[in-house]
Amino acid sequence: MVKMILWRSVYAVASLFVVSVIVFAATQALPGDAAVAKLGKNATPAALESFRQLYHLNDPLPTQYVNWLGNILQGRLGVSFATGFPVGSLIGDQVANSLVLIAATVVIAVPLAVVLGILTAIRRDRATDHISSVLMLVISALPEFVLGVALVLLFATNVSQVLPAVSPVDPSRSIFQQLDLIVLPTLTLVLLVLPYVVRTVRACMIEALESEYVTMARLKGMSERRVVLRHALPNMAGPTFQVVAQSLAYLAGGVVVVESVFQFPGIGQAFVSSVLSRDLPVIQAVAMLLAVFYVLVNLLADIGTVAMTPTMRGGTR
Amino acid sequence: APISSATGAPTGPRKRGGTFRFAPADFGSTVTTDPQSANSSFALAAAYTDTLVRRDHDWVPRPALAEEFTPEGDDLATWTIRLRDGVTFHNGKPLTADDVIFTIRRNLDPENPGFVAGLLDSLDPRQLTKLDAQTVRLKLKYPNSMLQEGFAEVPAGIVPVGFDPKKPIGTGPFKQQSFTPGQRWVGVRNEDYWMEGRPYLDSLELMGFANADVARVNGLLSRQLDGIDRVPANQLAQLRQRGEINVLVSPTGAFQFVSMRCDKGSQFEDNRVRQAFKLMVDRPQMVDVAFGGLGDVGNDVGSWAKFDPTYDSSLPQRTQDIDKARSLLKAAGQDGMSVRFRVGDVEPGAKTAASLLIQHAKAAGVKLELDVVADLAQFYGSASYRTAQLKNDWNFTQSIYDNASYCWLPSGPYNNTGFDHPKVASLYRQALATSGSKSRELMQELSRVVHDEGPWIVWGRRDIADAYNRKFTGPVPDASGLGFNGFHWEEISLA
Amino acid sequence: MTPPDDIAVATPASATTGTARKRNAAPPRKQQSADGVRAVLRRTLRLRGARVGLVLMLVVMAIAFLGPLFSPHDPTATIGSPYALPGGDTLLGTELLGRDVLSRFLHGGAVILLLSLLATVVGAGTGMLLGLVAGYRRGVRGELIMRSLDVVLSFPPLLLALLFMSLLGTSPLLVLLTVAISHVPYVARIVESSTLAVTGRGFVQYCEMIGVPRRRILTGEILPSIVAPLTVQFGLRLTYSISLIASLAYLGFGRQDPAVDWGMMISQNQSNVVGSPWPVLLPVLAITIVTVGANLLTDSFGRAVGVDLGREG
Amino acid sequence: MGTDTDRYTGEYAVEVAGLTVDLERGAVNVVSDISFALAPGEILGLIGESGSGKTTVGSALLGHARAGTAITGGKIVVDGVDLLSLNRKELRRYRGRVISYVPQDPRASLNPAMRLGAQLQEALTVHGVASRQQRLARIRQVLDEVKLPSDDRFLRRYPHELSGGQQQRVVLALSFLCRPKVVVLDEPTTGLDVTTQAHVLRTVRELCRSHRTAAVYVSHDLAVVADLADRIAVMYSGRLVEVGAAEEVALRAAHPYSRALLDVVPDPHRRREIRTIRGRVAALHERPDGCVFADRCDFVEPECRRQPIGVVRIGDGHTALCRRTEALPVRAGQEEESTRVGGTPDDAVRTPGEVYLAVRDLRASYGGKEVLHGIDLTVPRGVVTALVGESGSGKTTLARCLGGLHDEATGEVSVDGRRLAFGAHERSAADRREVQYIFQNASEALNPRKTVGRSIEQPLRVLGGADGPLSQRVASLLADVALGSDAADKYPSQLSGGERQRVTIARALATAPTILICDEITSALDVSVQSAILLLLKRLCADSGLTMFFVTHNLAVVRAIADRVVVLNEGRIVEQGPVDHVLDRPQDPYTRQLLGDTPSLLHA
Ligand SMILES: Nc1ncnc2c1ncn2[C@@H]1O[C@H](COP(=O)(O)OP(=O)(O)OP(=O)(O)O)[C@@H](O)[C@H]1O
Ligand SMILES: Nc1ncnc2c1ncn2[C@@H]1O[C@H](COP(=O)(O)OP(=O)(O)OP(=O)(O)O)[C@@H](O)[C@H]1O
Ligand SMILES: [Mg+2]
Ligand SMILES: [Mg+2]
Repeated sequence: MVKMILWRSVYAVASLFVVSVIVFAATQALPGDAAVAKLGKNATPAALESFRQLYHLNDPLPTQYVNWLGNILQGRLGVSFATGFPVGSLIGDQVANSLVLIAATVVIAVPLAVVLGILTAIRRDRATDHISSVLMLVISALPEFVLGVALVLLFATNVSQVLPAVSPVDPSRSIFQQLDLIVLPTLTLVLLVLPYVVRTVRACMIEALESEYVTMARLKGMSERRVVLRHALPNMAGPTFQVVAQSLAYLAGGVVVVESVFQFPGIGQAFVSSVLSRDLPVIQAVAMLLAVFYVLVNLLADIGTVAMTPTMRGGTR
Repeated sequence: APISSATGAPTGPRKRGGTFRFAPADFGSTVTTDPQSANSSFALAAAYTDTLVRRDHDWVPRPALAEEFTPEGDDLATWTIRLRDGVTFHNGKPLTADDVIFTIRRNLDPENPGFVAGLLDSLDPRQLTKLDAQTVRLKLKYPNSMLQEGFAEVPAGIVPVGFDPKKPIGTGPFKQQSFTPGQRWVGVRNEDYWMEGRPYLDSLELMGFANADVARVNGLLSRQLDGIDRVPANQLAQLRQRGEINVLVSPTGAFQFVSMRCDKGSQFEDNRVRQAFKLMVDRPQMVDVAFGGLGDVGNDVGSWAKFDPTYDSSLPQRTQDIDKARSLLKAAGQDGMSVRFRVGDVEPGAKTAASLLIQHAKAAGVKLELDVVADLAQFYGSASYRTAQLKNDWNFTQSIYDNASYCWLPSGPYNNTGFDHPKVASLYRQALATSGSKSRELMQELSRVVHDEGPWIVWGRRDIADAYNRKFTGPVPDASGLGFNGFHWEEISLA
Repeated sequence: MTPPDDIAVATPASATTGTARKRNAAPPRKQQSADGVRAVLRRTLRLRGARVGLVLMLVVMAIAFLGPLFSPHDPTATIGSPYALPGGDTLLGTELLGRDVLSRFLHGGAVILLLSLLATVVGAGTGMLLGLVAGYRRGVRGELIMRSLDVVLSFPPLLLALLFMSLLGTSPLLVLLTVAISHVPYVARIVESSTLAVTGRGFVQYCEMIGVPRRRILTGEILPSIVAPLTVQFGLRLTYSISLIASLAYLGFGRQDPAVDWGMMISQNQSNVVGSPWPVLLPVLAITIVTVGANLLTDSFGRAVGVDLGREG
Repeated sequence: MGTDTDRYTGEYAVEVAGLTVDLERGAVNVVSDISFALAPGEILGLIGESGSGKTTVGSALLGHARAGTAITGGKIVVDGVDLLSLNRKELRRYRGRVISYVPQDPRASLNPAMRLGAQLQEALTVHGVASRQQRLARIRQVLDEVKLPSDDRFLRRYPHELSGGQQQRVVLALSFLCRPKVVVLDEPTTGLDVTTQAHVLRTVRELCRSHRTAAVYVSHDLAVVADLADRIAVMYSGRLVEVGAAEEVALRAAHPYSRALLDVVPDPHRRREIRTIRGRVAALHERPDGCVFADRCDFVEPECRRQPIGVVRIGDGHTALCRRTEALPVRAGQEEESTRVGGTPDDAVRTPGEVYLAVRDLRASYGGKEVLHGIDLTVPRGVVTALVGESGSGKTTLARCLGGLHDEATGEVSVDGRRLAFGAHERSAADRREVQYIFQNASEALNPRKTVGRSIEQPLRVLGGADGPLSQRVASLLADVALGSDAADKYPSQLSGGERQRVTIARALATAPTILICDEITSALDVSVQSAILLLLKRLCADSGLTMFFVTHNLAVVRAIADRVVVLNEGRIVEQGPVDHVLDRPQDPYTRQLLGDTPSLLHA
């Protein structure tokens, strides 16, 4: 198992390296001149040139890449072209905000989905199951911005005004003191991932309930409750980890739309605005962060899966 | 003549205190605190800086930091500015002539010219002299009777010697407490503000909602914001339904226009083509649909009789004439032409107007192909902004002088059309070299030339709608087109 | 936006395969389905979900493709004041530019549906090819393919799309390609794991033994065996295509006037959804219905062939 | 079958009367009118072909019916209580404690995510053994009884960390943990090799004896049961067609079906004629009204089909469901029955003909780990050579090397003097035509999405060799393996396991091969189906002079079909020679042990 973790980690680092090359190459291909974007429409050629000098934009690309990677590895993410602020301090809060948002989503969605999945699996093909699956189907069919907008209309603006409609997180206070601001974005994201997790959990649960060891547990005189909780449940951990990991990666994308609906200052907003304003250092940093997040989440999920799945543990593999 | 004095301004004693949370339309993700930067936010800059001259709500320039701003002698090429007494910067340093000179030079820095550099073009940075601590003499490169106008613009706000945009300091009503790029600027009351008893608010919070009119409206509806400016017309009904929200409509000279590239080799080089385009537009429909009727049709000049005495009110209003447009195009050999139309969502209604224009062009046998640029920074930032044949744009309330120095002269920093008309240039110079009615007449003539041959289809003027929570009071209709009370933040208070 | 359920769950739970079950008791349920395509279709259509799904999809498709025939107005012409209420000349009122909502709705579906369909075909097709090759010819080549797809996977599809669109503009072709690319790794993963499973089976080995050319084994033996998970993937991918294209339109990266398009209707009119719901509600409803329909249909198909949807996507 | 209870006067451990299980939909009997009784310590062997309803009865004894079915009648009295009259909660208290169950596949029935200790403890906890001390003591005791380690380290293991035999013993331990009155064992050794099977059988016997636990032992193999059981119940089509003392049934089977079953069981100790039962088990919905066996019975009369057959009493505690028991010939003594199939090739074997297939110094490995260590082997032309050995000894690997499916190997394989490449794709088309391999698992070896006809055509298309239209050739191949030509249009899933295996044989024969390599092709089949396949292969060899290399772990099968045998142990050949020679006088201790562990009716 230790070997497997090591191997996976090496692989993770290698793929991050590849990602870094791609991110760098892709951002170089962005049309529009970073210097023009920064200095504005009436910049003089001289000003543009000195800007390019300042940010080493005239160096050969491989040199730029090596310097960039070196800096990133040392935690120096560069300086935003658009605002002149260090990228780290610029997006630090936004990364933290998005992480809180995603964490809140996971904390709510996963247990909810597990409970729902189990319930619907136990009541398979009965009313509860049908209602839940139709509901999940419709939710998953609605584009995410529709969900967000609908929630705003319902809870914040037109139908009732119990919750904030937009989420301008005050950067001078901890996000934990402004949790009301993340309620609706979280709810939207929860709805976004719920159907998929529920579906997986339900399918795994059904598989487990149809397995012979569950039949055996029943034949050993176990109560239904015990059968579900002690025998079927542990066997769902692995797949659930995997689907949660995928949901997390998905959430990282879903936050773009949700953050835009709620104007939540998060990583998605940072990405969109940096792409639009050709703010190379920020694009690169955000893209790398997303990749690290994805790779890390998958690594953890794999380790978690293996740790929770006895048949995958043990030396071999 | 300027319209009558602002109505509805509260009278009597005002409450002090409170925090006003406001989401300016111009607070984008790339906003900086440097007032002279192209990425500045006027709402933000006006909160912590003051200009030498300031326009009142009727768009009439009034002395602000400058107690006097007068020409020396008659040639209009030498001016003196005498600063108001007792004005201090947020760090306690008194405002002096040095600061004014520093600010002007900073704006004219060829390496990094300021937003208003075009308006200050007549100034010679080497010919600025400090007469005493409070007095500056400006020697101009050429006479300019309109010099004050440049100093009335928000980006011309006075900053202290050695200004560092990272730690912005001004003389304005609010001192910066914190700034998070793209997200939030917080200012607290400048207790030593030079206007007696103002500002009233304890603090002002400006929040960044880039490209997000819906979110700004939602924020106001859910009471997370106390005010927003430049509300799209189709959102007003929703806001008006709510008793706690006050919708304030300001008749302004802010206008939207389409500019045509007309230098050599461009599609609009031939004035007949420009005229044909000006004739194909159904202006009333555009004002109705894009502005929800809140505004007036424009006459291709970019200045309005209501606000600007240099506009020639005898100019006939241009109306749609498809047949004439067709025949002009035919005469120019351009019938059935097809143009790429670069469109940014520059202002509420702008994209809508662009879509309507496609229909109008189609009627005249012209094919417009939309090239929508999603982000404003990119719309203005990338090179194609200058080279595009046809693009939309907008402007605040402007005078002929403003428009000419920014956009119509070949030297204008925002001349993106390649428009270069010798007559315009000479009329401009002559007008600046004179004053009073003489100057006015010359400018009016200039406006006639532009009306005929200019690069712009100015199709409409917009009344700007702002909305705020009735917990606050103070804002009045403002003609500048900047938005919310012309960003005279010091006038806002708790109700 | 590509949702997460299509994890090629390399699930540990499936690690029980090694058991040599030496008796073939009653054939397991999953195998009963292993017969002709027509039988599977028949079985699919016997399920109520499938029938409902088919009807829903057909209704929306009919609106999208036949709708223009019934359009009362020119969908690109301003015929009234903006956001006029239903009544009079316009059955469902007008939208932001004063154009007829119903006519725009009837005209606006074909392209988005076609685009989604094409993007899905291209994306799923490419993913299938890569997955097949990677799964069948393991080794360095397969590893290389799958690992490079992992890299694509580490960017959320929507972000990838945004990057591309701002890189190259928003032409329909680009939307198609971007959406297609975002499908590739997901489909490839599923196909790879299914292929891997099939490759170990006796009938594939038999073909290798008698010397059937590799390409023929891929097309003649393996491909038909993974049709089930592939079809299920295809259905899901289709729904994601629609939703991704709609989301792009929402963020302003959709088609532009004078085109008539559901995504555009939503993005142009969303700001006034309270005052005038129809121009937004209609396309949203249509998209939702077609998505629900596609889901029901693929779910049922999955049931009919015994593919465990939750696990395999 | 009230009669069954006459033979014993004490209190029965379990008494089953009129047990009936129906499909929930359609009111079709799965099993009906099952009656028997067991005294404490008594073992009942429940045998029958696949689909006869053994598992249904077995699980119904615990009041359990699998999804889609329901217990609709009868009584199951255990410990003085009718289980079927209990509600769910009460029933739970009996399950596992008073009556317990051992399933066929231990690997699937142990929870993969729970440690053994936890699973064992839990079985006691739910039945009220509250103290951990007590539980552990009991667990260690039972583990000792099933001859498993009982230390903490063992208890901390997960099921996948055990071998199949160990897993099965854990399940045994689980079922005996609460000292039940009755244990139901559903084919607990079917997945195991003979040696492990022998161990498990021994353990079961000891446990039942020492705790006076009654047991129902389900199997399809009479030979397995004959030795173990006190009584035997033969099931067919959902009915108990014969019940009696083990010896009685083994020696004086009264029902034609029991007789037939006895006849098809091969025996490692003597060569006997391969017999089969004609026809096949009727599907659930097609069961006849009268005698369920009538369609396959040699003694059937029109009267038999008219109405259900009543119970006929044969002797003390011996009953049968047949109206013609008298008509059956007295069963001949078994010894003289060494009939051999036509033209015994034994002589040919003794004077080995020309070598057809030769293997020299074959070494094969998986990822560098060698599993075959220098195999030298010759297969004479035209005879059947069997390869035996226990699980993991390398039989499949060897066969795959010959078939061209495993190329991580060194050494030399030659056919008819021509050297063969290891990878099939490097072999010439002629070689590929001549050497054909048949897979163990027929349902895996046939593409489920192709009709049988298309599968059989495939080698003809790829390798050529068909003159005339393909469909005709397919039909004749199907006829060769005793399948109707209508089978050509069916999909594998529409065939039974035996039929499927016939199809793979037909496919292998399509290219007119000279040598067939068969890897355990009958081990997944019922004895009756197995014997039919064996007969078919035997006939094919005799008719066409085919050389056959037959891999199996079952010595009885070897005796039935092969002329020569090769014994493989841990990747090395330990013995080879003519079958009768090797099996009658095994030289190697390993061979001897294999032989000793193989169950045989002779011992019964
Ligand atoms: N839920 C069900 N629906 C339909 N048929 C069923 C169902 N359960 C059992 N059967 C049928 O009932 C018959 C008896 O099945 P059962 O598993 O008891 O037989 P068995 O003797 O144990 O067979 P094997 O030796 O293959 O294990 C079979 O024909 C089977 O197909
Ligand atoms: N694919 C494989 N990878 C690694 N090792 C393998 C593989 N297949 C088989 N082995 C190992 O090779 C050895 C021989 O296996 P083989 O399958 O040939 O045995 P067998 O005699 O056919 O057993 P069985 O009776 O169980 O079929 C075993 O130790 C097994 O663990
Ligand atoms: Mg069974
Ligand atoms: Mg084997």
